[in-house]
Amino acid sequence: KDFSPAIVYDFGGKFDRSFNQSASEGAARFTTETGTAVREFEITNAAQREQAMQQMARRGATIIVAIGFTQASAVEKVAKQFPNVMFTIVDAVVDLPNVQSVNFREQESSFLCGMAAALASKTGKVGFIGGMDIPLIRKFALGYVEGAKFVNPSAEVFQNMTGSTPAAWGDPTKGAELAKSQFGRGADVVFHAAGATGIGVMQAAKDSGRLSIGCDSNQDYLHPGSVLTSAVKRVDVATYKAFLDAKNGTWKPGQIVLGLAEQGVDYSYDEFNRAVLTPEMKQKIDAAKADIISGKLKVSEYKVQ
Amino acid sequence: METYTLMVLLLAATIRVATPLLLAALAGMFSERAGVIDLGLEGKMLGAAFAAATVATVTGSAWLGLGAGMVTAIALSLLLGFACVTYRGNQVVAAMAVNIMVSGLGPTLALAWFNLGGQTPQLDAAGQRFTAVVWPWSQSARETPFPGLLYAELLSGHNLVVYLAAALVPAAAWLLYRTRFGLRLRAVGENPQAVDTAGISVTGLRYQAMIISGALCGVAGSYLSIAASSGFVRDMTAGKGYLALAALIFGKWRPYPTLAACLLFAFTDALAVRLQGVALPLVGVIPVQFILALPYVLTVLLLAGFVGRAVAPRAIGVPYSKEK
Amino acid sequence: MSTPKQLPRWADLILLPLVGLAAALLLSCGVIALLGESPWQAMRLMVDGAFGSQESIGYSLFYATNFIFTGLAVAVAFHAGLFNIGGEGQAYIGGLGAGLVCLWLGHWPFWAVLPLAVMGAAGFGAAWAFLPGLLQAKRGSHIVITTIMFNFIASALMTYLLVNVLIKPGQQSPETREFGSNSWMPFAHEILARVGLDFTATPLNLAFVLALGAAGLVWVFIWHTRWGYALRVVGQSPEAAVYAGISPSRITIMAMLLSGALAGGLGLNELMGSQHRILIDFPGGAGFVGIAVALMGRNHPVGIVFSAILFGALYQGGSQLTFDMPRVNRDMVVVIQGLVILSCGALENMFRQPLTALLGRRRKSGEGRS
Amino acid sequence: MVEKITVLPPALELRSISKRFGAVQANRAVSFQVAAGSVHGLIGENGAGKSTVMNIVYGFHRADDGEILVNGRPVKISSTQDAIAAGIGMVHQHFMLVENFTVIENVMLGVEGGPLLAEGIAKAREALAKLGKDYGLDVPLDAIVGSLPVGLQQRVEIMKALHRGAQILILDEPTAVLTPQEADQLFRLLGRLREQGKTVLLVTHKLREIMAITDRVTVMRQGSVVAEVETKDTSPRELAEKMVGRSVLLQVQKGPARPGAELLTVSNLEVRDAQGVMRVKRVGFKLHGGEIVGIAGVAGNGQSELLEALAGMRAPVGGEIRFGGRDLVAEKIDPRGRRELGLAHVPEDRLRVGVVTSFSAQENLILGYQDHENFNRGLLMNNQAILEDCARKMAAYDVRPPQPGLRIAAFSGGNQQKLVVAREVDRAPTVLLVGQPTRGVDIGAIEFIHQRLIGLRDAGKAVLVVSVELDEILGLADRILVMAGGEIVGELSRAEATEEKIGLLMAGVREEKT
Ligand SMILES: Nc1ncnc2c1ncn2[C@@H]1O[C@H](COP(=O)(O)OP(=O)(O)OP(=O)(O)O)[C@@H](O)[C@H]1O
Ligand SMILES: Nc1ncnc2c1ncn2[C@@H]1O[C@H](COP(=O)(O)OP(=O)(O)OP(=O)(O)O)[C@@H](O)[C@H]1O
Ligand SMILES: [Mg+2]
Ligand SMILES: [Mg+2]
Repeated sequence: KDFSPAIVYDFGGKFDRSFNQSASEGAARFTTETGTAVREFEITNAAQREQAMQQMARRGATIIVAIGFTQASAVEKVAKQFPNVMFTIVDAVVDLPNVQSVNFREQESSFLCGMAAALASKTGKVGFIGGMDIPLIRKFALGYVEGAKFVNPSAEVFQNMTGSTPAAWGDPTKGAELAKSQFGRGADVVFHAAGATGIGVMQAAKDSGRLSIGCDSNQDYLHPGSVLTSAVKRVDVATYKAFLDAKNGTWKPGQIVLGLAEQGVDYSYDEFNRAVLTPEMKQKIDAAKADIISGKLKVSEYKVQ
Repeated sequence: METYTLMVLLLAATIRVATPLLLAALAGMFSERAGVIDLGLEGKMLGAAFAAATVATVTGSAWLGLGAGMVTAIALSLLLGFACVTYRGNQVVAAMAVNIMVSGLGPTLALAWFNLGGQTPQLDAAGQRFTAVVWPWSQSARETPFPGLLYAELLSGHNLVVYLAAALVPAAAWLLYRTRFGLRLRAVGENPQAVDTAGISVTGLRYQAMIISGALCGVAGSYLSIAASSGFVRDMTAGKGYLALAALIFGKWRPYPTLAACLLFAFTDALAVRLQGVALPLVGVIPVQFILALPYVLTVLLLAGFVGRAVAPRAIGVPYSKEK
Repeated sequence: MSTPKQLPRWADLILLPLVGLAAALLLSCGVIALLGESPWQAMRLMVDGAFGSQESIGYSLFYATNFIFTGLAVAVAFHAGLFNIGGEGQAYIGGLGAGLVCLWLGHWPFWAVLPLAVMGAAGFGAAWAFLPGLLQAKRGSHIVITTIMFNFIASALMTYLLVNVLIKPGQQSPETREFGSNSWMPFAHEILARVGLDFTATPLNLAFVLALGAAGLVWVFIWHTRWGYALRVVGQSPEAAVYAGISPSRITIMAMLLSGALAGGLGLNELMGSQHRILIDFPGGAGFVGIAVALMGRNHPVGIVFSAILFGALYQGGSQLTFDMPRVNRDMVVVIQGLVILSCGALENMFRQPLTALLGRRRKSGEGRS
Repeated sequence: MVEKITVLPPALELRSISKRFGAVQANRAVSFQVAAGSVHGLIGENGAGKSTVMNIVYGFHRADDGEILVNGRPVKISSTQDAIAAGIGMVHQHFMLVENFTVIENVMLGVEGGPLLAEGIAKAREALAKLGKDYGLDVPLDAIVGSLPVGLQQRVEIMKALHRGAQILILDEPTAVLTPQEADQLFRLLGRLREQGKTVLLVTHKLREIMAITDRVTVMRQGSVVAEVETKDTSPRELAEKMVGRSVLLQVQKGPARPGAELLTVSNLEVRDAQGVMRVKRVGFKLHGGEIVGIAGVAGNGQSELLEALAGMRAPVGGEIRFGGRDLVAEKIDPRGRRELGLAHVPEDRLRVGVVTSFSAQENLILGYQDHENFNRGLLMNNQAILEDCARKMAAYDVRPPQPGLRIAAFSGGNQQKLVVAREVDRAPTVLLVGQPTRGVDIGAIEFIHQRLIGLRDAGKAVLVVSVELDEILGLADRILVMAGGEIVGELSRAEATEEKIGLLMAGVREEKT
């Protein structure tokens, strides 16, 4: 039987300049490297998740990658119906013999970004802008705050959420406004975890001569010299690896948690931000990174009680 | 001192947030004064935002982008006119249709043309966007809180569209109350028969109003994609068109009160941003969702309480026909 | 509306919407061609995707169930002269009502949970429509604006509840725990299996029957009860209503309550029937689609059922289209919907005039209600 | 004079104008001439097609066929603009004014004289002052039109036409809203216009006016011209017969009234309108069984509000309405409750209030009685009973066509009114309130409706008739109350009432209470 990979993106769609996009890059890499096309689907309503996975399975998909925590219940259902199909879900845990759950310790990379922010800040005030107030975003926020305080215990962190409808992930105007508001209060570095809204955040930072921190994929290239770093979450690697393992027969079910140690999350450092992320900063951040990897430094994780 | 600075900054934010609202509300004022309910503000703005970003990307000129935004919004406005004025269709339904269609069409075309999903490429190069116009001596003026800070934050440092919007309020008032066109426009929304018997074309006037409405929506939409942010993102109007309409009603279809309403909504929004996560006396930290809902709650309260029965232009919503 | 020349009733009810639909699809074909795909192929995929198999039929009808509820909601308000754009928010909150019942009483037998869940959905939906109705009736606040605002407020409230209160502990996704399986709506394939029929597993469930029942009740209510009569009088002429001793403000509130209750029905299908948990943004725009559905269905329950099925098919066929045609993305389906609303709703007079000329040599005078 | 007319071409000539609205042939080959410098009357029953033909002349409607000549030259009038350019002005039956504009803004609309208002206003002010002097048209230029009394609004309309340089002035039913005295003023104004060489075309269905002021008169019936005569050569009776097409009774036939017990007592009633203006001021009167009481007055003097308050459609701010031993005001009894107590109401504005135009006749015949047990069976409505009830009433009241399922909008005005009267009268209410019983109704139906009202009176019930048609009040009422400025300014028995006396009272000239 032919090897046939498939992927289901979440509401944001595969071009959300965030983790769906990152996943699609992983899929694209797999396609270019192996020449095997990946069947894709972007959902528009809740019922489509299940339908899309079922259809993919029925049409002979060997492995289905589901992006995003909202897909958990659909994966659970469909995986039971198709025990011979491999499923990989990102950002959630589904405990079934044919499901691989990939999760990230986002708090670790955002901790490093919080450090970078506090190190770069001249005012001791830094900002965080989230899309919607949901656990995942709180997870980012919590790590960020800890990182900032780790560097500067008296650091002030302003936090804002964009909205409470899914429109919150795609409102760059509001993002820009939130950033400007935080700048007005004295913040000079701002970290976004808000999908396309973040584009506005980063633009505002550029326009106001402040620094921003990207999220999910490496966004340093967007405004060289204005983006301090990015909290990178290698959904692309996870996706790519899931496909590749499945193709090579090395795919295994069970839980995979990717943190700094596994290079599943990281902060970015490249030619675009070399000018702003100074060697001293980098040195301090790298030290903390090593401590986190070695377990010397514990970053707390937001838990829904 | 702290509160003074805070107020100044809040007001500066208010101005920025109010700009697209104001432009859209003024747009709505023209069409509604002519007797056409304009729920289509949202779609027209969105269409303009898309066109402006696209053309600015391709040509590298913000001005051409603005022009394209205006042309697109005017075209959508004319489509509404075609449905509502010429074919006397239901105005609310036509507007909803246009809003839905545009919300799909923008991302579809963006995907086809740029292959970046529902978005246009980031506008980066100089001249592709309207950026802040910094007035002379703003930087040094900032040192002296009063009036320096006011000057630097409130007057200076906005983009061109903001100043344009501000200038449009007196311009709109002048057009509406001091010109022949304004007189006729106000008349056609009150009693189209009177206009018709006076030998003036009701249809013609309504189309003119739709064109003006389109042009203003075009500016509003362009503001979103090539001034306030840098590119088009799907559904980036995020309900601003509806909020503008509420402001228009709250402003009783008059330019200056509408300006005040827009400023009030914007101020609430700016304040809501400040209140996120802040512990308030007595109530403590209010959950962010409720703070985010504040402008909407305020709108409802205002409509319910202070505005009471706003008297709309009398002929609004009723397609005109001689032979009724 | 008493245009001198009139279309025969059958043409007005059936032919005109079909012509509008055809025009919308033709335009859509144009856009699809622009995208470099074959329109013919696309239309075939859509039709096949909507009705070509048991699965597609099941999904089409599943979506249609949502649209029947929201379409009826819009129509009832419309008969009272109100434009309820708040179906989305009312469905959201209505679903909360149904969901809470299922969460608390999910272990009860289904026959005991169902009526309570229906009451929960209707009650919560109605409650969310009450305030806009009241403000319209007593303060004259523009119902179009207030219902739009209430959609936003509903979103905020639900996000708050799902993130802070109802979320299943230890979970990322802002959704509740799964309802007790007793409270799940029986699926169509389960019901059919019991009578020995084989049907592919789809989310289509008992709520479809409830929706049809709601349509029937609305029909009886609007045209065969004194309250429906009063509601129509208010919608047609508030002055005549006052003359007849019918209080327009009371009817306004009643109509909005009813409208909200019907919108709440969406939760029965989407949550109890398919998702089995409350999750963020589950109405997914069905409240807005309801406007188009009601319009195309001429605000008549029978018409609404048919146009809901049409829109359900558009949804399902559209998702099939995006599945099989990579260059046609999900937004294209939104464009098609917009075009359908435009040509069937707003531009219907454009088609009416030539149609009337075509058909209307001899005008049949004398029609009952319209 | 006579010579001049023969020399000059007619100011306006219509040749074979036809117009059809769907099934209705509103004008059928209408031809007539209007001599320059004359006042020409156009008369016909409601629905005869008078307004339609005038709207065609004014370019508001387009004729299907025919030709229009102005001063002997054919002109193509395809829009209002063309008509204005040809020197034609029109004062419509329903005023075409923007109510929240000032007088001067209304007059300027369409002839602003430049893209900016300021200079135009100055020029218009000058021109209007001159017009005012020439014709004695005195109007406060800066007043908001909506706040002016109708008489003044009409002058604004006339000013509008004159300001646009009208040589031919068409007035469509100008006196319907005026007191007899105001009407006389208007006629004097028309006289002055004629002296200045303008041509006036007066559309009306009131014979008195035709006889009083016109030089020549054209009679229309069912869309066609049926006669054209010199006014001095004709008589009211002849004109009436030409209008209707048969001999008519200009007088209502009825026996003497036999007033019985007091059925309805109103005291100190005060009512505000929707804008909060006090429209009814401390009104009190009694209704007895077996009498018809008429309320006369110029439209807009509180009669409508009074009627609505009595019917329960509008809450009074003070006073009492005692009926059947109850105080309707204090108990806040709604129209439905009042109907149950035996107080029925035929409203003034039939189309807007009395019926739901999109409903069938059968549905309209339960309006106000929708909760009645006869029409309901448990939770559901009893459609069979409703249908039978409607069919029976249609037969009894000679409604044509007798189709209960037909939409009410498809019935003629007279038949619509018969349906409303059937609904309200058939139940033999103790007291019947009737507003404008025959507005927009042809003579045949008028006779029928009047007979029904008299029948109710003779059965010992009380009828209160509000009408702006003095003839109707004088014909029907046994006792007449006159309202002006929201008050009852006089009460006259039928015997002592004359048109002049009532007219004076209507104009607000008070005399000693009788
Ligand atoms: N716009 C219209 N659409 C359809 N029918 C019309 C229209 N205007 C007039 N009619 C019909 O044409 C006929 C002539 O109406 P018209 O208004 O000219 O009569 P009229 O003589 O002015 O009557 P009235 O004394 O009531 O003013 C009537 O039967 C009327 O119903
Ligand atoms: N909107 C309409 N739809 C269908 N038929 C209509 C409509 N309006 C008027 N008619 C028809 O046109 C005819 C003329 O209407 P109109 O009101 O002018 O009658 P009329 O001559 O004034 O009669 P009446 O003396 O009874 O008032 C009516 O018999 C009616 O059947
Ligand atoms: Mg007339
Ligand atoms: Mg008539």
